[in-house]
Amino acid sequence: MGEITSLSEAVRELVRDGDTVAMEGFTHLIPHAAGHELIRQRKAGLTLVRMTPDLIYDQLIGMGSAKKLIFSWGGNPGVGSLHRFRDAVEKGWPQPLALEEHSHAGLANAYAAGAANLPFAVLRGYSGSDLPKHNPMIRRIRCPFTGEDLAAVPAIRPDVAVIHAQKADRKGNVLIWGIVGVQKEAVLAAKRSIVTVEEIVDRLEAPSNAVVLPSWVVSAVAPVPGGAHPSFAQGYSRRDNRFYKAWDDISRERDTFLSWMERHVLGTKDFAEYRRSLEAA
Amino acid sequence: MGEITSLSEAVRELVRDGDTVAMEGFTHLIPHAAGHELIRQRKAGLTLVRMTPDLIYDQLIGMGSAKKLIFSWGGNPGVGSLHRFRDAVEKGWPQPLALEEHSHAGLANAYAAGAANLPFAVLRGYSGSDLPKHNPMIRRIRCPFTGEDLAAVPAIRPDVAVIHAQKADRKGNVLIWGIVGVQKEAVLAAKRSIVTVEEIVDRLEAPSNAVVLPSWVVSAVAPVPGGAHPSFAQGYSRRDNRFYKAWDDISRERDTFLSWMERHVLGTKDFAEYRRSLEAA
Amino acid sequence: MVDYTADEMMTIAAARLLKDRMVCFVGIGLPSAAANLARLTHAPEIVLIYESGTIGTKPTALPLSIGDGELAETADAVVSVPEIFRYWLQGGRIDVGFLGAAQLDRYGTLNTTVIGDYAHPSVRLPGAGGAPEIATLAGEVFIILRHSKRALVERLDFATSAGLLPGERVEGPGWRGKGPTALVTDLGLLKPDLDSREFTLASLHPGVTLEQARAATGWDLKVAPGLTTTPPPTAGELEALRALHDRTRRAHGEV
Amino acid sequence: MVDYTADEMMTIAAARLLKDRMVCFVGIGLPSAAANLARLTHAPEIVLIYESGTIGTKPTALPLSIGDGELAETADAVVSVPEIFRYWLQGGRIDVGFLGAAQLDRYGTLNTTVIGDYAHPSVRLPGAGGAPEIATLAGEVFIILRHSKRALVERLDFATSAGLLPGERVEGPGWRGKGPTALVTDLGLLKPDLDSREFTLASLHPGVTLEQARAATGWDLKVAPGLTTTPPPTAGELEALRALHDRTRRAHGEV
Repeated sequence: MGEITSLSEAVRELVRDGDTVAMEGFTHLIPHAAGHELIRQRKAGLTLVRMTPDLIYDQLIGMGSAKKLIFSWGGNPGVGSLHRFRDAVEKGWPQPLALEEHSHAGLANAYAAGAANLPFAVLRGYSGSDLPKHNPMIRRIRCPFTGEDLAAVPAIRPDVAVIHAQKADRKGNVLIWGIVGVQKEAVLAAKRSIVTVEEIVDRLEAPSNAVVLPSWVVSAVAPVPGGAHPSFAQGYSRRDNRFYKAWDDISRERDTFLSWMERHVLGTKDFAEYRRSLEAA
Repeated sequence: MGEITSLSEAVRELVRDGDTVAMEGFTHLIPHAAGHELIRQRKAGLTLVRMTPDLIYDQLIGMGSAKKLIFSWGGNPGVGSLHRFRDAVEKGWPQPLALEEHSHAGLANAYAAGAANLPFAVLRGYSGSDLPKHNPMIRRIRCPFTGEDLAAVPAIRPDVAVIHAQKADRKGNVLIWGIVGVQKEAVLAAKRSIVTVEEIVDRLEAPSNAVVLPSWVVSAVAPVPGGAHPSFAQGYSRRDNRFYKAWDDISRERDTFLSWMERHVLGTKDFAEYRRSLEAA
Repeated sequence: MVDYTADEMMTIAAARLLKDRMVCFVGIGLPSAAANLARLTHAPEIVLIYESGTIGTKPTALPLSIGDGELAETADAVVSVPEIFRYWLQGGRIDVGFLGAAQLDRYGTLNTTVIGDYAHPSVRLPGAGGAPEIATLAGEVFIILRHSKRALVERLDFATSAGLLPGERVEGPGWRGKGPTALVTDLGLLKPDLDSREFTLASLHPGVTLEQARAATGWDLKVAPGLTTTPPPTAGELEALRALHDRTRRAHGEV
Repeated sequence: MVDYTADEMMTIAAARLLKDRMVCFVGIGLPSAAANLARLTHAPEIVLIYESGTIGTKPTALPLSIGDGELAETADAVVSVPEIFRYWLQGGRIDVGFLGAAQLDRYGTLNTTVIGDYAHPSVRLPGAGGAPEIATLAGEVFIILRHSKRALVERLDFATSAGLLPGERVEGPGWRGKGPTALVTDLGLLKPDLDSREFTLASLHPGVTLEQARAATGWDLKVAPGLTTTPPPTAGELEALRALHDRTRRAHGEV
């Protein structure tokens, strides 16, 4: 319960081949360091859940870790395509990728239902969209009071949720601030959870009503300063927009992607070494 | 839109006879000053909604303002009965009071559904309770994915929500902290809203992710320092537990209740004068 | 041997049921006193949650209301009331729900709603509050109330929250936990018989006789196999409880 | 007369559609540029909401992503993503949803999902994001994209979010708003014909001919009664837009 450990240890202990894994962080606080560790440890057969797959899942998909993706928007924010995601969907490389596709509203509600231990969520959604034709997990439900017809989606209940946060105290209580996305819901919806943090402090000094995850709802906490890069941690780092743009070239072709992953991820033992290898590049 | 005005003006403009009114605040930040103003202005035929009716509704019920109560726990916290509430239910004095009774979970979910513009809320609730036998607004619904049977309650959509908060800025943006209850949901679920505040400040200085109601979702903001008394405003005042105990005697008999209300509420022009009349007593 | 009151014995016996690191959803009044006594004695890492949205709260004095300021000021997190019921109680994160009651029957069904007919009650009680969902969604439920024929009754006028009936399966719709598993009174400790589901006398507090307990129970009270006597309060338990009550009186301006 | 690009005219024409104090749910990219230009010129009190949960945000530079830090730092409130979609968009608090798109048809139906067959697409696009609910739950929807036969198409491969079809009633299930009411391109402004529901040419930007617009449209583009010419950018509009883009380039380390 909120045990403070190393990221490699946490991933070894808590992530199993074939798991459903939700690595969340809505543009802010994306757990890239944890994504790299899943790749280093060659986790396979994963069902990946994430509203915005971003570079973190482009890397996992390109390295063949994923058999299925549950998502709602899969682009490189402000840049364009996720080439590895497209290659998997369009050409089945390195392996076919099954899709369960939602809107942001649908997936956000599905996480909230999971956190609330409900089997489904109700929303005014998907009207006039073709998504329900291709996703049998989007159904309709009738209001027992007004008779209104609404959309329903099943709760997301991951085996493991992985997030990055600003701070934890020595007991493993976690504080997140700024754009908090669906991270709290992802952790509360999951059976197990890993939180990487910028720093471990003696006292959280959380303001009243801040987003705090008590240590007893978190499985493992691992300090990884800068662990969201190229995403950012408000109060600690800025988004590396240059890297997001550079990724467009790195990931466009299979061979340049593979050699980059070889050199900077598989070729490094942890995130600190990865960051140094980037500076050296 | 978050217009800064006087409480008497706000109540005159925004609360109409026969309205459904939700005056929220979960022990903390109960809008007592606003309750008194409804009594002074002789608002009548109201449907009152509140999880914990507390003294504020004991007073409105005893003064004959309410025809119906939607609630989930009607006691004097830490003391015992609400005598005016009991007298209305047990003896129909001063007039009969229709009840729509829920559990806390049911009513909290109903407010959340109202804020989300959904017609109903789904919860795991009321199992084995007799409440559904007496409240036709508690129904069952089947999960379209698992077939599970769950409880459903209709959304709460008040005509007016009334709350007390710590601060507003000059534009009418409102900041609440500490025990925040269901106030945000009540305001977002309502057609109109009144917020009394401890003070108006130049800058809210709200911490990240604080509970802030932007001025454009609030109808009127009225400064009423101490306006929650005998409840409290964290950072400004402490709960007046002595008054909660004194209320047990004041409210036990109809005549002592009426003369107290005459002297301290109807006999005063505003909350400041009410507070002075209490000190004089 | 130290002197103590029946209420002190009741609160101390209830506190002993709570283990360290348990996550406990606490009702106001007697449950709150017992839960905080446990936290101040043998269970320093117990997580206390009140329905006002305060998680991991550590008050120095007992709250008079569920929403006293100190609950928020000493909490690890303060969330909204919809969230506490949706993500935390319904979320299945509560080990023990600790409830008081006005009345209960032999199955641990509680009544805090009405005495008499619902539409025309002789006594209108406060109502359900969090009880219906706490009773069914917490891992198990402890109940604490003073022992009397008016409290432990043969038949309830209203079932506010569910007890477990004979043969009822806790996997039934809406159930997550074991339901009521312990009833602590000022006379003794009652536990449900696993077959009949009926609360039976497991232990008598020192100096209390079986006859007293039977006389104060509205149903034909059965005795559990191996009826024991509750160990009396230790000096440490009494000291902690009395210090807590002293701080509480001072905090609420009663001295 | 000042010189300007077609993109500048498009962004300025889009910004002019926004009125002060409107509550606008803003997509990233072109919509974000137009919305912030409006805020920096004629609509200082406009409320900009991004799906990252930032409410009333006032960035000095355009965000490259929906979740740039400055959006949170300058917001009146920052809420969770479930809350922004449940309490704010679905809550019916949005006057205008401002969207970009890869493709749309004459009814304002958008496709950001696939080119080709869904199961075996020739081009896999990013997907829906917030569009399906923004299109139906905002009071009305403005769309901005560059005019071309590949963007304004006769037939969509996939309907990501709904347009309003002939005779479709906006009170239909799931609908709250008017649906798409304006389409701004680098060639002109299109508005739906109230009978046919089809987007028709309402105004051409200065120097653009009707033939150019028709040639760049995948369907047989009709002209609205009283076709006008878009007033050219004012010096003030251009200055504000260029200063915004300069600040943006600096903020994102491009200069």
